[in-house]
Amino acid sequence: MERKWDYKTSLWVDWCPGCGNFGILTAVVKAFEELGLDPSKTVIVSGIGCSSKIPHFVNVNGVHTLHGRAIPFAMGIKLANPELTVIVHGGDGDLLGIGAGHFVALGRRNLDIVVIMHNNGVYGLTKGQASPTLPLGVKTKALAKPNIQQAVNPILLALASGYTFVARGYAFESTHLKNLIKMAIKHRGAAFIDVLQPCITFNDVFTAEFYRKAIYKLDDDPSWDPVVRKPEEAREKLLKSIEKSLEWGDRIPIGVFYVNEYVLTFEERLNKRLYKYPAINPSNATIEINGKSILSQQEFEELFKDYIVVVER
Amino acid sequence: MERKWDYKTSLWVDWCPGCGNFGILTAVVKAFEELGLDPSKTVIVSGIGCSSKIPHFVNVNGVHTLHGRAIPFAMGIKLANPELTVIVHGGDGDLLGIGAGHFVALGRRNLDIVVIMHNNGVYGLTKGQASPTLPLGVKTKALAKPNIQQAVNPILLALASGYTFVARGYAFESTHLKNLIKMAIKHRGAAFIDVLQPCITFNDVFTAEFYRKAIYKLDDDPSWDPVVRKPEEAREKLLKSIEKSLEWGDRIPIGVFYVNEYVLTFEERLNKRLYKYPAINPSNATIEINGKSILSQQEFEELFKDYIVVVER
Amino acid sequence: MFILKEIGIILGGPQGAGLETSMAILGRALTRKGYGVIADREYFSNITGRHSYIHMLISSTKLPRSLGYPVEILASIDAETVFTHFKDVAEKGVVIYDKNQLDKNIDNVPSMEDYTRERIKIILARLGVNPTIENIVSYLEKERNVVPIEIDFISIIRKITERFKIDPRQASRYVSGLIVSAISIVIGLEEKFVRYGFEQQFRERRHLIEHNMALYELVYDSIATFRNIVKVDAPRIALNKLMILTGNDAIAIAKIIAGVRYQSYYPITPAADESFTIEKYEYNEVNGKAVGPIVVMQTEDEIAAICSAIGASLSGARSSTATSGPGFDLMVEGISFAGANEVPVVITYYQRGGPSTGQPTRGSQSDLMNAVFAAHGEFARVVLSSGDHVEAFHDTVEAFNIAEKYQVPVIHLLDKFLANMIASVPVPDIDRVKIERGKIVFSRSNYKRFDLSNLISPRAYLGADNIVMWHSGDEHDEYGHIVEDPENRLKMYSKRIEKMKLVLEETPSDIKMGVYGDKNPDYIIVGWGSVKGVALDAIEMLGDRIKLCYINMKLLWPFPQKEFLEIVKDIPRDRIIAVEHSHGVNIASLIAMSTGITIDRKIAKFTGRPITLNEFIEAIEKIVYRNEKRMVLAYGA
Amino acid sequence: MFILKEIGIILGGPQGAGLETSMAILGRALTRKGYGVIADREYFSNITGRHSYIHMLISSTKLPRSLGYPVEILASIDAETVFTHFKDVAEKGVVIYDKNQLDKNIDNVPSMEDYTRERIKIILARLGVNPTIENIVSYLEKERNVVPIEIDFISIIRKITERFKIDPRQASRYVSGLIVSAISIVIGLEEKFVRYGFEQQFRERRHLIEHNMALYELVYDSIATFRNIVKVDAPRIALNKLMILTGNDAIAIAKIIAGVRYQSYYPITPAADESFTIEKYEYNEVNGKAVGPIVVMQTEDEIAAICSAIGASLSGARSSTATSGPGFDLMVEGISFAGANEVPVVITYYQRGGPSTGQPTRGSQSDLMNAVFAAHGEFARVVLSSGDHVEAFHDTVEAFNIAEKYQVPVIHLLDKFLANMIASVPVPDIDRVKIERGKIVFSRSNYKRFDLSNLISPRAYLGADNIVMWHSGDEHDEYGHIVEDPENRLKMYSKRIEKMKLVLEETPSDIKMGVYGDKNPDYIIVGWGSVKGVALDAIEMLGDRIKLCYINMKLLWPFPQKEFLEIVKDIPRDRIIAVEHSHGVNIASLIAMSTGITIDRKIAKFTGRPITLNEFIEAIEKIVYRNEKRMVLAYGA
Ligand SMILES: Cc1ncc(C[n+]2csc(CCOP(=O)(O)OP(=O)(O)O)c2C)c(N)n1
Ligand SMILES: Cc1ncc(C[n+]2csc(CCOP(=O)(O)OP(=O)(O)O)c2C)c(N)n1
Ligand code: SF4
Ligand code: SF4
Ligand SMILES: [Mg+2]
Ligand SMILES: [Mg+2]
Repeated sequence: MERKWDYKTSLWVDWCPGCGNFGILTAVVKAFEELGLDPSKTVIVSGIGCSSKIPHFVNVNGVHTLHGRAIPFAMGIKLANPELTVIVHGGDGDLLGIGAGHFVALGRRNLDIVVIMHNNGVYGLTKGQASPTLPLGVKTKALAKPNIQQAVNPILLALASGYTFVARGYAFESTHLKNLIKMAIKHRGAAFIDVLQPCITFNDVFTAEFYRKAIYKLDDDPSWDPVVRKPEEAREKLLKSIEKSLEWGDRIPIGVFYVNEYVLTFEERLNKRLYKYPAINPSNATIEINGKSILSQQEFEELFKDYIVVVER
Repeated sequence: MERKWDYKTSLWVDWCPGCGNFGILTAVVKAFEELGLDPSKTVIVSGIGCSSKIPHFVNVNGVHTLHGRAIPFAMGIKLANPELTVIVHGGDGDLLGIGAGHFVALGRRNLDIVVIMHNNGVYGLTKGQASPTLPLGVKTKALAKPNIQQAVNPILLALASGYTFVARGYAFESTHLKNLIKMAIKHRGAAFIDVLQPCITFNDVFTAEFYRKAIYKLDDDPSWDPVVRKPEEAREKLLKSIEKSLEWGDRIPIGVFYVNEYVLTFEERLNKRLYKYPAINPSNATIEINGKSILSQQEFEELFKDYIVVVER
Repeated sequence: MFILKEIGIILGGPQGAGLETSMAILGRALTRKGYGVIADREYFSNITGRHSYIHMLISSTKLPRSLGYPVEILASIDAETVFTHFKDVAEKGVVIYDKNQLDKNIDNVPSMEDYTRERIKIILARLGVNPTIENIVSYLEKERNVVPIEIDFISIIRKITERFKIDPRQASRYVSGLIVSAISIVIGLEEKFVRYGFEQQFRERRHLIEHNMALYELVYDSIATFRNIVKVDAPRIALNKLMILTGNDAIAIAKIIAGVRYQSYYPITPAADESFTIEKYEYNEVNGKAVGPIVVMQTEDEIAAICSAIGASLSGARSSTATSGPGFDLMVEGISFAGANEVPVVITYYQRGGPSTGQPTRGSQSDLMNAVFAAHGEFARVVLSSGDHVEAFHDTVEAFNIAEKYQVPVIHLLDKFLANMIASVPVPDIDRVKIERGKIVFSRSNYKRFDLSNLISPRAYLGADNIVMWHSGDEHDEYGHIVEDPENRLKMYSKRIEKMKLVLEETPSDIKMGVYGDKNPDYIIVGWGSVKGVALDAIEMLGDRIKLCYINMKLLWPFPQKEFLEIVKDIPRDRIIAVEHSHGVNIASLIAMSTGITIDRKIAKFTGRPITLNEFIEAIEKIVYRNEKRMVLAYGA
Repeated sequence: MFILKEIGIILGGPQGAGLETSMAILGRALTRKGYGVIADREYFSNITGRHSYIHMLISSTKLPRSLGYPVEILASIDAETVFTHFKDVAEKGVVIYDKNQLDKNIDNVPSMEDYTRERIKIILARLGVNPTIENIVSYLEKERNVVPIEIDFISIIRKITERFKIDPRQASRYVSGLIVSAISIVIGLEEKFVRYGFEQQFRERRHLIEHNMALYELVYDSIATFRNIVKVDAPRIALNKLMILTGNDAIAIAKIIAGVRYQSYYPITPAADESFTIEKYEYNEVNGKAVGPIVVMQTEDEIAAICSAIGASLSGARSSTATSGPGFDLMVEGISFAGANEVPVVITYYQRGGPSTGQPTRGSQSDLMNAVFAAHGEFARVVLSSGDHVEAFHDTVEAFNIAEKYQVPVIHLLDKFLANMIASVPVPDIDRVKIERGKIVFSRSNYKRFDLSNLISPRAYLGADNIVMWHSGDEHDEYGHIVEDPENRLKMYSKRIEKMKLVLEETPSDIKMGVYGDKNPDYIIVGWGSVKGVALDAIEMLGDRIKLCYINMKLLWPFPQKEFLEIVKDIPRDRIIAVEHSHGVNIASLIAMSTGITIDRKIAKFTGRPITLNEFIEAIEKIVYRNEKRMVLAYGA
């Protein structure tokens, strides 16, 4: 494929040397390259955190929003212009701490958005507090005492919430991760990738060494087929992937957990009500003609006739 | 048991005649009666909605809070005074819409609180919009168009979040529900009861007739044992209950889905750090003596010696 | 009874009994005949059973703007209505009540709040009236010359259910028609207008038209002697076509006309109805022109509502959300993002009683300071308010225009009174509607979203060809990339704030404020929003005794200091009176901080009920004649 | 060089290189000798690599309160520091730099922002200096008589790692000790103090003390010729015991002493460190007395932080939360609940640069109006600010007292400057600490939580024997049950607001404001919070030319109108100057609205960096001598 666009900005990437985010950035850029995404039609939406700085390093549209709110921003962007490719990046604190409500809500909508979670077990940018994915009792070096809250299981939560593409990648398995990102972008519906991301500065438990030993690829098992191939299979495949999602510790699976293309996307659901959507949509529908309403007085009165009363003398 | 307290207030209950909330109120009062809870040591915390008016109708302490925020309020109440019995009531919109983030977070903490969700499929008090538990494509009479969002599965979400007691009741199976409530209160850890609650005014799909036909009791199957009897069983029991949680439609199970007493409660976790907690706790620890600090100047300097520098002339 | 130019009516009954339907039917029927109509709706935060009522004014000479007491007609569905409102019936007025309630004692009205019950019992005790309907009716008849009109609700409705073989459990559906019929008969409204009302209401359930007309006839027979006992003049308003709608609907329609294409909301009283109306019109074709599609999105909370609205705006949609106090509080951080990133977005903010859940179904204007000042950091925002339905319509369009021209969040600050009030108003002139989207860039190389060379940044939509841009809530450079450099900070921060100057310079003065009444007034009254109607009526009524002028503040922020000072320059400071539905009358604070003028004559009302004409006039008189400084009003149940 | 009473130092280097450690060691060492120390910490929102620096002042005569430029010593770890700060070195000052950086060109400093690089390049070009370290150093030496002190960082650290067999990857850990050593040597700080500093810092990793002392000796050998080249007077401060801490720590300690037993937080800069310190002390026994347990709860978001803090307060815990702007925005609805339910709770609010994420690690005072006015509906709240560490300590206790005595939310409004600034301060007098919990009911029949007979409601904790009570965000009756009755509304709503009067009446005047300087001033300066230090130093320094007085506003809301008017009554309006780290200088608006006094002389700074003494004095002079009205300051990198 001819390389039309350069997907890296010239900005200095200010993550700590050795941070897993570099691996994710590489995979993202490579995936975009291979898909040949038009930068002006692609949007990365992020929250706040180390990970959420990523839009500035990628040469597609970037919207670096509020802590925990990337998903609702992305939703508005996508609904208003369904032709955009919209990818959310966020930290584990961002998406599953303050943003957990939105995370669940996106699953219920199956909007065609990709969510990539940089899972480092800590709140990086605020100096290493425990994030919602850090297991109970773990004491990383930035913590004064062992973690007192249990971890939430991102894969399980995504499955429970209704995401129709659910996968896990590892920051330093860049090719594997790139392929997951490509699949997620191509998937129609809400896609989630949990990316295990070593934080070199604050997380001395879930390190690159740890992951190197623990992870294995789901793909390596030829019998593993996460794709729902007919609607009736959905329940069984979901259960299988849930079972798989419970694996953690010595052996951590990466790869695709679940894919179901039989759930209508939100765009398709809207189409049933708004007929011409997504072709005609909020970003391109005509709303004025030369600074005037598109409706004449008469047309206005016709449209809102239910509210109009003609006096009968 | 001698009846020491009257658990009903004299207030007029202003739910619509026939509302499922009446059944829930009856079950709550009966459960409290049978447990002989001391009203002054019991607190009902609720959000905002029809359902969330319940504290005013029960003669124990009531804290009727903000929409979606009952869980965090309850958390503060309970952590500060772990001797209180704290029960959260909320609507499905309250707990799984705006409050979904807190719902997930409580599971991660396994704090000894009971959450009772009045699941009516609608936003009752705001006149019948679709709630997060209304299935995709359902059109109740208050909706102009069929519901465009998928339902979240409350049982599955609770299990995924880490609740250690998860059950479902039905508003008009009062005795069954009362028993669930009693079990949940006695359970050590975060307990969740999803209560199917007909809304006579706005939900003409999930009506009492509908439920009467659809529900069946898990108890009726003698082989159903949701209780984790030894730690190693947890994973398997969890998977079973998840599988069960997917049943919906013609056959809807009610009863206990999952119980695991092997997870440390948050109070127990705190005890490891705060030693005398919960016996000595924020509500009863001494903080002043006759309006003065409990520490003398010398003791103060001793405690904070790390910050003190004695000048060496 | 004389022939009246206007009459006031209270229709009361339990929530859920169909009063809103009655209001709609009656409103349309009266408008059809050519009357001007306005009606406030008061109800509890409850779905079924609590006391609710409609307070209506019908005028033969004008489109009414305010409500007052006493009323000529009290039409009650239940006993609670009579207990609650009997003291509001005018001398020689009419009370319509259900015969079956006659022996009801106030102690047997469980839906009444204890506090209210005790209060009313004391009033009745002072009057020496036993607390039953029978006694009250006879008190009214004897002491106040009120005409009692008794109707046997049960037997009339039974006749209907029997005749049309209606399930008796549906009987309660007919109460609204019954009360409409009774009122129509009492004021001599011709049958054809009543029929028109039913037809409009039951367009989609036509059998109900027939049922209700049959009901009308039964009521007619039952109270024929009282036909036209309340005489209202023939209408003489020179308009042949009117709209009759709530404030929520006026704004919904205006948003559609303004070109809103993304509306997000999380359900909340009294804002949700607006979104519901927009959703009804989410896609239409008129003469082959597509109006829409409008994505109306029920989000998981208000945070998602504002954030997704901002997102949609980034993609180029005219975008808005609607909420009330609790929801607005949750939107504040999002608004600060819009401010920081110069994103146009309209937040329609209907004030209700606060703080916290407060009085969710009652009105207030106590959120002015919240609308103007909430959010950390400084940035340009515009707060606009509207005094009535017509203003609200045009201001809605203006709100979008301002938002897009200056790339700022605009808060359209309204209240529950307006939201739920139905009014008959002239059909808006669509030619007056201007849609200004500001300067948009569709394609450009080296595009800088936040170009510093101009106060207004060049706006491009996400997705514009060959344009790549960044937005960040962090302080950023012209491209939108994070930059912490102090000099860039100084420039970028100033630029965003200084846009406010342009808003002040370029906004036409009628959008800033309206000035009504005497050119050389003795007193100037200052208010905003829903104070307008009652203020204008008051200055008219007091005109022969006290020369008054009313300033209807519309652009609340940035505050139009210059224009305000110009108007008040000749008036002594102690002759300015500020009015607000709040405790603090906070508009006075905003004026003090913006102009240095301290206003210490204040009229405040914060019971959640609207200021009525009678109490407002009284308050003005006390300030003028008795030198009172602060009047706290409390009329209305 | 003369012997100086005080010297300024800048220590700069990449984020993550240990500057904070250097600051702590140096601060303790200097305090040990008896100097007064203050140090501001400037850093990016970044974990590793961006430019950060410490701006420190050492005084031999007093505990310093403000910082200024130029500085006597620029101690740089990297080239970026030299590029960024070379122009801030005083004539005849000292620049310490790493030999290995000499040929570094500014274009090869990727961590520098493009905007900043371009800006500095222009400055250097104007000076005719090529943008390399070598050139800058020689420029400083030649044109500004600055003494260059070159150190070979790499070789010195290599010696240490070799000697102690340290993994070379850990080498960077020693940079902080190296720079501490260099500065100590240059100012002639005796070895025993340096050792003390290392000992305190590395208490728990004692081997590091040895390593660092060895490092000290190597540095000593390397720059022995420069020993005590910067001469600072012997300390003569009459205090034998001091505390040295950040504002975050001062408040954390104060909270512990005040008896906080529940502290909730969601991590955010610059508030999180406070909670971290409290957590360190969550349970202790001193002389057998239990201090604690304190539940320090990291919640899922700020909404949960405020709501759980309110819950804990209902259970009877002294309860608080700490946050900054974005988090506060999310707490607003919760605060309105506390207002509606009369719940004592303290919100410690550290302002940083806004709007939105803004400048997360920079300071501001731009959230005043947000703190005072955010939230829908009206209710009593108290906003208190503190001018320095000592005030912050006592005000923290006061905040809890006010919260509990009046059952109101109290916002303690601070900023990032204070939060991160370390200062040597007198040990607080614990006897001065009064803990007032207000009137508490422990058991009562027919308990009414919101009894209307008194402005202050009888507070009982949830769990009190034989007491059952209700709270509701809805308007409620005396028992806490929902009531919509208008008369009850009027009383309950008024009661909650009118508590503010009591706060104004009963709060001692020194909590309301502090007045400093001339009794008959030519000009009055008004400010709050972190303006205090620089203002007091400026009025002292300008004292012989301009008679100045500084009003340090502390009780910001309710605004102490009476006391303020008393102080300014004799001064012409155009001789009042308001100062704030914001664009709008919003304290002036608050004053205008509360007192009618319009202040139009203003000093504003909003680059995120603190106002320094040099620019402040200049600004005052321009206002006084050149009749400038608005001064916008921008000093500092
Ligand atoms: C409302 C709000 N609260 C808190 C913060 C402070 N904050 C900045 S980044 C961050 C957490 C970062 O953790 P995570 O999302 O896991 O991202 P990471 O830095 O680990 O990539 C927080 C809490 C904020 N910016 N906004
Ligand atoms: C922040 C906020 N947003 C919206 C509302 C309006 N509101 C009141 S009740 C309610 C929903 C009620 O639905 P649910 O929680 O399911 O309770 P139900 O009435 O069905 O029992 C909403 C959205 C509110 N009170 N506060
Ligand atoms: S703190 Fe951790 S997550 Fe953040 S940039 Fe550094 S290594 Fe990466
Ligand atoms: S609206 Fe529905 S949920 Fe609410 S009280 Fe009525 S029946 Fe019950
Ligand atoms: Mg993280
Ligand atoms: Mg519900």
